[in-house]
Amino acid sequence: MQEHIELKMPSRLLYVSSILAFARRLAQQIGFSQTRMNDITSVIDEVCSNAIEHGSPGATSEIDLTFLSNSSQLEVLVRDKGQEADNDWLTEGWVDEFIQGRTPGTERGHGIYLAKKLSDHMEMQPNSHGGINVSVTFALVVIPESVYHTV
Amino acid sequence: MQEHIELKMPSRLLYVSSILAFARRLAQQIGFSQTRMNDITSVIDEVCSNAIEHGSPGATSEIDLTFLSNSSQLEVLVRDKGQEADNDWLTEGWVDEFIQGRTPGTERGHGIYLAKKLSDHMEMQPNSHGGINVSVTFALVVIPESVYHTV
Amino acid sequence: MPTKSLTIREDSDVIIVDVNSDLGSYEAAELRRGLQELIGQEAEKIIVNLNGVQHINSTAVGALVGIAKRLRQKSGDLKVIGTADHIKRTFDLIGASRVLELYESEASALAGFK
Amino acid sequence: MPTKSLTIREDSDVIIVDVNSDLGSYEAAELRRGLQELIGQEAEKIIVNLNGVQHINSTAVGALVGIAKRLRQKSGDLKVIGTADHIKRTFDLIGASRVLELYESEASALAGFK
Ligand SMILES: Nc1ncnc2c1ncn2[C@@H]1O[C@H](COP(=O)(O)OP(=O)(O)O)[C@@H](O)[C@H]1O
Ligand SMILES: Nc1ncnc2c1ncn2[C@@H]1O[C@H](COP(=O)(O)OP(=O)(O)O)[C@@H](O)[C@H]1O
Repeated sequence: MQEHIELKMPSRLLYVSSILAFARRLAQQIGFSQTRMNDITSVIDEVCSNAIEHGSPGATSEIDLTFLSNSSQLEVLVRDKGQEADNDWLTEGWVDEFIQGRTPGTERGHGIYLAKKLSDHMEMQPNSHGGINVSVTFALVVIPESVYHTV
Repeated sequence: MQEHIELKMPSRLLYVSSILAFARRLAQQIGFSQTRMNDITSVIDEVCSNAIEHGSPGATSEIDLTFLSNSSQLEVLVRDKGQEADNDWLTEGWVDEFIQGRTPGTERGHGIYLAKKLSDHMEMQPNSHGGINVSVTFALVVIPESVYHTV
Repeated sequence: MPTKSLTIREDSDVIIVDVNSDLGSYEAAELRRGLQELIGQEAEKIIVNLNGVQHINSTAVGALVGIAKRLRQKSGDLKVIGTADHIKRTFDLIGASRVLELYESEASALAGFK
Repeated sequence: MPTKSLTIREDSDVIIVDVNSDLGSYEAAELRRGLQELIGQEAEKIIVNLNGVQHINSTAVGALVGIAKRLRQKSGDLKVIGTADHIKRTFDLIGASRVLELYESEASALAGFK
């Protein structure tokens, strides 16, 4: 069974930590490990922060998130409205080139790299609003464990 | 400025704690005190749990939440689809009577009372889906405090 | 509850259950199941420690009241440890405090069984 | 950051900043402002303690790298305490570890200034 959650937020960095609190707890409920919960938090932070900082035309813009989960994975979709008329430059090729051109130890430009590294799959695509759709996927490996933990 | 957040969730108790994690952090970011964050968490729990347990026709139903905030208050709206054809019985009068008929120390029937007590305003109204719209409001009293806290 | 939300210890004939996650209706159902299982295994004196809990809803309080009643019928009891203001406030508003005292410490809850 | 997310202490000529909230871009801006204020008040040796932090994003790591560079230009330095695996992993992946060592304890960070 596919579960579907929708979240529509004002495009403000102030609210990112609320999204992360939600996502972290959701990931835990779905069955992700503590380590993977941390990774999911990092990836969603980078993608949402980008949508707000680079992908929103103004303070009154919105970002949309969708959480899709089933027994084998969690997929998170983040959609923004775009800052400029089009984002055609944002092809897979550009992303790969950008990541290769990254200088470790510099102050910015590590977000997409981190999100790619910490997710199992990441895709970025221009959308019809002139913004970007990002999809990040996390495979679920459930370790069955009993409710009780007796010491 | 009125800020608007929308959340659409599967109608499952499993997810309530994720909603609460979101709401708690949001309340903190908006400026509520620790005590009020706890109250807000309790109220949203009771209202969402009712929407899921009493207001959802089946496992595949949904609940919708809206968070509306401005500099003076946070209003949370919770909408369900309804379990039976109509909820016309759910008038203010019924709610008041139900609350009066409550027996302290019994196992169930304290949720609406708790939500009324811990919010500044609460309203329940039948909606066009055959479900209930609940609105709970929390007044915001911001105590200005500097970012720094030197010991 | 996901994993490790309940920890079970023993102190002579008293079973102590430490709850390490917030208690909504979903978690209340699991707590109730867990406590009923203990009762099925002949436990009569149970302490539930809520000091790892920040939030408890009315259904979870109700579950504890129900378990206490069941244990009292077989001359056992349930004692609850809870020191957080918000937990106390929730018990008070619901009226659960009348049937289920909140203890300040494990020592006082244990002493309650003497 | 809402209230009380940064606590400032002093150990002789070293200023120690304890961070008590997760660090996303919003909080990073506030941390940067706070550290710049300290530098404006002639602070040269600063320790940022991330042991109260569960999550840090790339912008916040970048802010710390930037502050370290600025302090090094005036022959001061920034040392960062971070022991959580996920914090270390984030620093490593970004490559920040090359310019900003993560110290295991306050003692070792302080010793780094000697
Ligand atoms: N949602 C987006 N909309 C438009 N441009 C984006 C978006 N996300 C990333 N980018 C572009 O990709 C670049 C690299 O992003 P990132 O690796 O996260 O580093 P940083 O945000 O620190 O610049 C950004 O500077 C921006 O130009
Ligand atoms: N969203 C809802 N839809 C339909 N009925 C509701 C809803 N919320 C509450 N109710 C009715 O009000 C009663 C009291 O609710 P509450 O005070 O929360 O106690 P409890 O949920 O423990 O029964 C419920 O038993 C139910 O009959």
